[in-house]
Amino acid sequence: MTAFIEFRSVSKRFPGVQALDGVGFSVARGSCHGLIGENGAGKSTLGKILGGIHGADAGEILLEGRPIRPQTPLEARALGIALVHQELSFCPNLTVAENLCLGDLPARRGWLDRARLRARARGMLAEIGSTADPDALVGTLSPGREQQLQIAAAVGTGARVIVMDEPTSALSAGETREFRRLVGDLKARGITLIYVSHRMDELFEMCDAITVLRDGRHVSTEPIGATSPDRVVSQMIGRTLSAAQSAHLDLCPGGERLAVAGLASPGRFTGVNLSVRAGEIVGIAGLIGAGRSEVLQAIFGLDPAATGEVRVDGRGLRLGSVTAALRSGLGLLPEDRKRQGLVLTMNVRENCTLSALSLFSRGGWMRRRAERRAAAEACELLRVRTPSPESPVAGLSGGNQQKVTLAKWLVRSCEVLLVDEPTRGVDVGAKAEIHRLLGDLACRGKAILLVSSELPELIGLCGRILVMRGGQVVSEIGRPDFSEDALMRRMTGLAA
Amino acid sequence: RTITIGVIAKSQSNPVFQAARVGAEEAARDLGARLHADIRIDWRTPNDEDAQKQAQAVEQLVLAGADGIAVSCSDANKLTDAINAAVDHGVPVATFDSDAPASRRFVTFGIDDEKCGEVIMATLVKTMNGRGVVAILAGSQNAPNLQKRMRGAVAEAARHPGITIRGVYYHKETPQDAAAKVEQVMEANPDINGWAMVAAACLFTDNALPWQPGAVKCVAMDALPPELAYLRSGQVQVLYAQQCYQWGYRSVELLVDRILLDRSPASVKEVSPLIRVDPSNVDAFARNWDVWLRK
Amino acid sequence: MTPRRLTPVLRLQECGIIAVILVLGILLTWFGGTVRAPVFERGADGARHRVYETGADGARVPAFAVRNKFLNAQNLAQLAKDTSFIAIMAVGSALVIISGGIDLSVGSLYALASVLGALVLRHLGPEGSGAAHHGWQGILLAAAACLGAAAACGAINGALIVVLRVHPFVVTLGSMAILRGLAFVITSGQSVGGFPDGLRALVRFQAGDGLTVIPLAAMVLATVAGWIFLGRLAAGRRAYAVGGNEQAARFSGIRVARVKLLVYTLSGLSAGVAAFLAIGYYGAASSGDGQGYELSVIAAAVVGGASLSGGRGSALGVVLGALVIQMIGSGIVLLGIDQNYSQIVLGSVVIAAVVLDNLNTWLARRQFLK
Amino acid sequence: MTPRRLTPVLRLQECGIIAVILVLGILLTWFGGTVRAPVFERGADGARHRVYETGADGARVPAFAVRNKFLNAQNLAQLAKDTSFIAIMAVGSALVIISGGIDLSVGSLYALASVLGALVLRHLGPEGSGAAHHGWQGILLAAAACLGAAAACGAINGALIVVLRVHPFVVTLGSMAILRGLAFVITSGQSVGGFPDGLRALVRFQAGDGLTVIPLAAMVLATVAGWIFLGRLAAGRRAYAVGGNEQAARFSGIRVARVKLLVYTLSGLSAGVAAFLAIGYYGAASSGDGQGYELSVIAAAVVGGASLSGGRGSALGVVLGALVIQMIGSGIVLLGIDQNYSQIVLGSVVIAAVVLDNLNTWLARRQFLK
Ligand SMILES: Nc1ncnc2c1ncn2[C@@H]1O[C@H](COP(=O)(O)OP(=O)(O)OP(=O)(O)O)[C@@H](O)[C@H]1O
Ligand SMILES: Nc1ncnc2c1ncn2[C@@H]1O[C@H](COP(=O)(O)OP(=O)(O)OP(=O)(O)O)[C@@H](O)[C@H]1O
Ligand SMILES: [Mg+2]
Ligand SMILES: [Mg+2]
Repeated sequence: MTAFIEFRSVSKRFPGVQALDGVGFSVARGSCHGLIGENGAGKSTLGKILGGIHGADAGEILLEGRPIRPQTPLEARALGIALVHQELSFCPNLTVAENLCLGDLPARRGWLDRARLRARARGMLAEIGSTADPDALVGTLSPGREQQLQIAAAVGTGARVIVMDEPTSALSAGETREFRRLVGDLKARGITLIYVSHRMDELFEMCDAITVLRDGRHVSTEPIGATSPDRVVSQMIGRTLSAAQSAHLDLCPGGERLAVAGLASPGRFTGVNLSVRAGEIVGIAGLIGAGRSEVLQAIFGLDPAATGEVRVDGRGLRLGSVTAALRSGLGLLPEDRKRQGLVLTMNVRENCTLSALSLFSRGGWMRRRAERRAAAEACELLRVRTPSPESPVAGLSGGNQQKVTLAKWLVRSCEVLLVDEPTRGVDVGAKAEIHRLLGDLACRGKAILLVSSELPELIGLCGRILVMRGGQVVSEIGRPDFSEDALMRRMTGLAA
Repeated sequence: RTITIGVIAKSQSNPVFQAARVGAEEAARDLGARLHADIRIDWRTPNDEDAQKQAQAVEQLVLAGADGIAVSCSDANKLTDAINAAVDHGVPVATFDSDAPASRRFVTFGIDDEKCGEVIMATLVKTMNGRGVVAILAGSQNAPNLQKRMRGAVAEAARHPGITIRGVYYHKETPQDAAAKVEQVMEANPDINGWAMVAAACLFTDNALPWQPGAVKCVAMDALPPELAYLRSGQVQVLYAQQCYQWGYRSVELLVDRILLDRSPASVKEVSPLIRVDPSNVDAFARNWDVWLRK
Repeated sequence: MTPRRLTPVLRLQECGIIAVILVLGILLTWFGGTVRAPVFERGADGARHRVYETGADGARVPAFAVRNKFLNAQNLAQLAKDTSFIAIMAVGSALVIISGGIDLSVGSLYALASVLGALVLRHLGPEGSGAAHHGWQGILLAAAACLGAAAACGAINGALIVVLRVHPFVVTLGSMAILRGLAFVITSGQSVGGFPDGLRALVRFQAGDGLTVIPLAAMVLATVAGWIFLGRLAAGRRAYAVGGNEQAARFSGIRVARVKLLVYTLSGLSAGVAAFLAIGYYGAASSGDGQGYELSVIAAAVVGGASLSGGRGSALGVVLGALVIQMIGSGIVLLGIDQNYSQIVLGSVVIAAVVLDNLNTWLARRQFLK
Repeated sequence: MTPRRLTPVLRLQECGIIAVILVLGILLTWFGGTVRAPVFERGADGARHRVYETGADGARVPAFAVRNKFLNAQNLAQLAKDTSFIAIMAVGSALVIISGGIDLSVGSLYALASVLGALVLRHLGPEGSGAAHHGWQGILLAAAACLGAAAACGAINGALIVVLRVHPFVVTLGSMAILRGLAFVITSGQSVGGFPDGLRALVRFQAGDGLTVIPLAAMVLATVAGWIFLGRLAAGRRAYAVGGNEQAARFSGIRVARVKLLVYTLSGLSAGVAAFLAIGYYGAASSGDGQGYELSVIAAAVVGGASLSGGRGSALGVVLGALVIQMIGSGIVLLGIDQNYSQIVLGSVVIAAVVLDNLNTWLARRQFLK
């Protein structure tokens, strides 16, 4: 195979970190090239350099043997390069169709051609098999939908090269299957894909070759046949992971800690009943828009329209008040870290302690030493890769940002944790770390309600899984009956 | 010898003070030539009326070594301390246009705003033969001198039983807003047949008044060049001009007398009379502006 | 199916502010009461004369007509005229606000454009040295000076914001001072008048009894232009995109700098249009003109539903917002409210109007959900 | 390791504005030139007298000292004093800006608080009916009226914003008109003076030659208070969080409404403090006070590095920003620049200062990278 794209000792430095350090490898035409590495290894940075968002400090990129140096996304697009961003970035005030065609609005002498706009958007959505309404406002979509749009937007530009930066991190199992079909299609059309993901199974299913990055350096590029998941993991993190089943599953769950009865919110979900016992992790599975996130948010007091009964440790909880939820020992790890989880203008330490300010202050004064220690410990525990806890959180890689949102709830020790997509964008090492952590928390008698779109995660961690569809809990499965297939059937409505 | 005289008017945005500035600068030239001194005018007027900025300017002038200060006080109370401090530092202060009576300024030159309002209303009442419905246009609500004029006008109207005041109207002090206000008021109250304009910014536009000549009587403050056209057209009966050029000229003259010749005026109060401008003397008066606004 | 979805939403968007206007209008009609106004007629020579009628005692007395203070053609025409200047500027400013910026310099820009236009007009006027060039060319020249300068100042604002990467609040705060200073220096603080009659006759031309059509037409045109720009042109979509999420817009390949340059230029231009109409109507300009308009204009935009965080707003809404503010101001005069309380009333009603607007949207939304 | 890293970053943040101040200071010292100032001495009675010396011809002539126009104790003291009123308000306003809001009502609030305080003081003054209550209690009472009213108005602003869910720009634009209207109605537009001497003597007390300590001390106190609030208190952290990402703050269990209420109250309070100092210093108040201060205050905050999109800013930076603006104003006077050009210069230098500040941060960052 000829080298279609060739990276030659590409380097990039950000304040305090060397994100890329002399990375060089080549990508064959029409292949799907996997890119993997720990959080902060520099995968997104490499993609952004190719996509014209960052400029490289040193090194060069050859496309079909010619050096290229895109300075803006527009130039990159002219070269036939498109980027699916890791961080969801759309204009929430515009419609789906407008967002999809934003860079190249169909217009005749400046006049917008709405019919063509809508038609083109429909085409783009159909291509990825999405059913989204082209006239819906993007701001009202769930992250999963938004991610589909990101993919549609990149594919729709007719690019020769598409960099996909964790395109499935917000997709649920069903959509991910659809997506795999799409990748096959694209490859068949001769489009070259650079595919960044932390999901090993996806990489091995779709990719023709895998490049491993570590600390901004190139470790290896090997064809898929010459490597194995274990080998990739050890190249990535320098050791092998032992897949130990969490101890909490062997313990007998204690008394009921969280009880939800008849929880409903008009237009969102109805009649949700569930209970979580001490030491138990209960999962919720569902497709995009099934209403899982909204149930968690309602329990946490973020939905003023919610009605029903929520009891924590037997005591009734006033709905619609986050303060009451916090007081009763609830914690919520939100799914959208950028909008709901992090304050990007703050540094890592400040973000870590945001939900526990009262713990770190006495009479209103911050106990700065305690705060610093707690933040440093949480970062250590979760292996947040940051120059220091004082660095701005906006400069962290996506996965590390996700870890900070989790750290926020570790710092405040909650009795009942509502966890929404805890490992979105987190590397395999850290993911195992987080899984172990959730298990440990359960062992210590906490109750955890876990929403995840990754079925293996649910299957590996949960004692029971509830399946939601169309705003209702449609079934509950016990551990003995777990299988991806059983879950999928229920999620899509093929089985009750 | 070089002497510096600080002049602080109320606001840059009010055109009458530009004439005061010309007056002050011309006085400096005239007197400098006569007394063989180099007289400099240091013009320190806030952009909009702000007594605190004026007080700061007085303090700054004292620090900068000014030999005398002339000030038109936006708020007498606020400037009193600053003026006294300047006098303590040996810098004589004169006030013009608006006085600070409680301060130790050695002279004040200007009109009495309350009196001015009275005169305007009295003239208006006379042109209306003592009967009718009047409105008062009073500029910015928060300008103390306009408030005084307005009170004078209201008090005067109260002395004439045939006169009803329909209202006192404030507006943003731009000519166009003032003109729009007059139109609105006339639309809402077609029975008004007399206007006392203690602030006549609207007359700085060319087509402000929505009435036929004579249908409504109007007496207004100031007689700047654009206003004179209304006298000629008959939409305005009388204008009262302030001696704005003289504010500058006379203040500087009094200060220089004091500083160089050690001469004090006969009286602390020197009244600058209002000049009545009506169609009979409008052309003669108009020629003044060639001098007063010379650049 | 899709277009049907879009339309009610669009209608919803401005129906709050329309409701506010209706409420205000009804209140003013009800409480404004009536007035006896003298009756005029237009003579054969085109001049207006009072109408006389024969009284009970046979004497010839001037005729009066009783009419509602608020709800009569002349008053509404005047309201529309008074609104037009601010409304035209507000449309331009709304573009800036929609694209996520803010323009504090419109008031000063208006003053500078007025003054420049007025200087040209005076030159051409009866006392100017260029009176020979009278006529259409002269007016066009003045319009070119006024609009050209305004658009250029707007473009400079935009360029500074783009090039210096400084928050638009700072840049336009700076240019607000600079432009007014320039206007002052150019005129030495004196009012500039003495225009040729042509322009005044044109701008003040009244169709029917008291309906000044030109400012009104200009306002309608500006609204339509704003509506087309925002709703029908690709450039408008880009402005919404930049205001909604600048980074996303940049990542999708929108030339953000160009969009910003454009909206600030248009904002400047709209201030220039308003300035030219105003000097035509009032017949003079001074450097003090337009003081505080920046806040009125932004208030109009916000009352009209534009979001200061960018990405939201419509041309029609903004013009209606300007109308609301003007209605409050003239309502105070109409109702004979003591002028001492005018600011208190104005402030309260502005807040109330926005609250009402929000309430309405909220109610409509609930309806929609059911 | 962490604390060491923290310090340079913190220092970096304000070093841009400090550099701007140094540049301005050097320019003014250099180009301001010198002045012959009369020399005074304080006599045994505490009053100031001019110093005389014997001239060349044996005559007794007043003594003069030549000194730099800018760089001399009195001038700097005066600069500090003139800055203090705006700076104190700016600290409060910065809290609002940091929490993602904006407060346009500070100027009017300042006027209302001034007027209320002044009314109490006049009542206690030599001509007032309460002259008997003279002394400390009286002054405290006036301070309570002034600060209490200011904080209450601020709290009302905050409450309206929280309860009505209206953009703070609109609410404070409304209250800007309302509060000024109230100040006007209360005073009927007349200046309120005639205070007891105690307060004036206190506020105007000069240590050394011309150094008015009280406003200066108040400014320093306000800065320190702002610094503690923002940097050391949990409440300050919450304000940053709300400004940085309101939704994330809410998801973290921060009571956003409470934070907003607090910052607007503090903003009001700071305007009250400035108002009380100003009436003490200038000895009177009127409803026209503080006109346009809202923009000066916001400009100070922005020049001082606060971000209008929220989440960024510091108390020290904001005070330094106020100092920069005051320096420009007094620099225009010092350099003898014609007042006609003052606005042009002011506007240009404000933009330049912000650009320089940004440039500096950018350079420092690059340095940091190496
Ligand atoms: N804009 C930025 N400013 C400062 N530092 C940055 C910036 N972008 C990335 N970095 C840093 O560069 C390094 C590489 O980041 P990058 O986003 O490429 O990681 P990644 O491999 O994509 O990780 P993840 O799997 O978590 O997405 C990280 O240490 C990150 O903190
Ligand atoms: N802010 C919002 N406004 C309006 N509708 C919303 C909003 N957020 C979510 N929705 C809609 O509510 C429904 C439930 O969304 P939710 O995010 O709870 O689903 P989910 O099961 O968590 O899916 P995902 O995997 O995408 O997070 C979806 O149809 C979504 O489009
Ligand atoms: Mg990444
Ligand atoms: Mg979800």
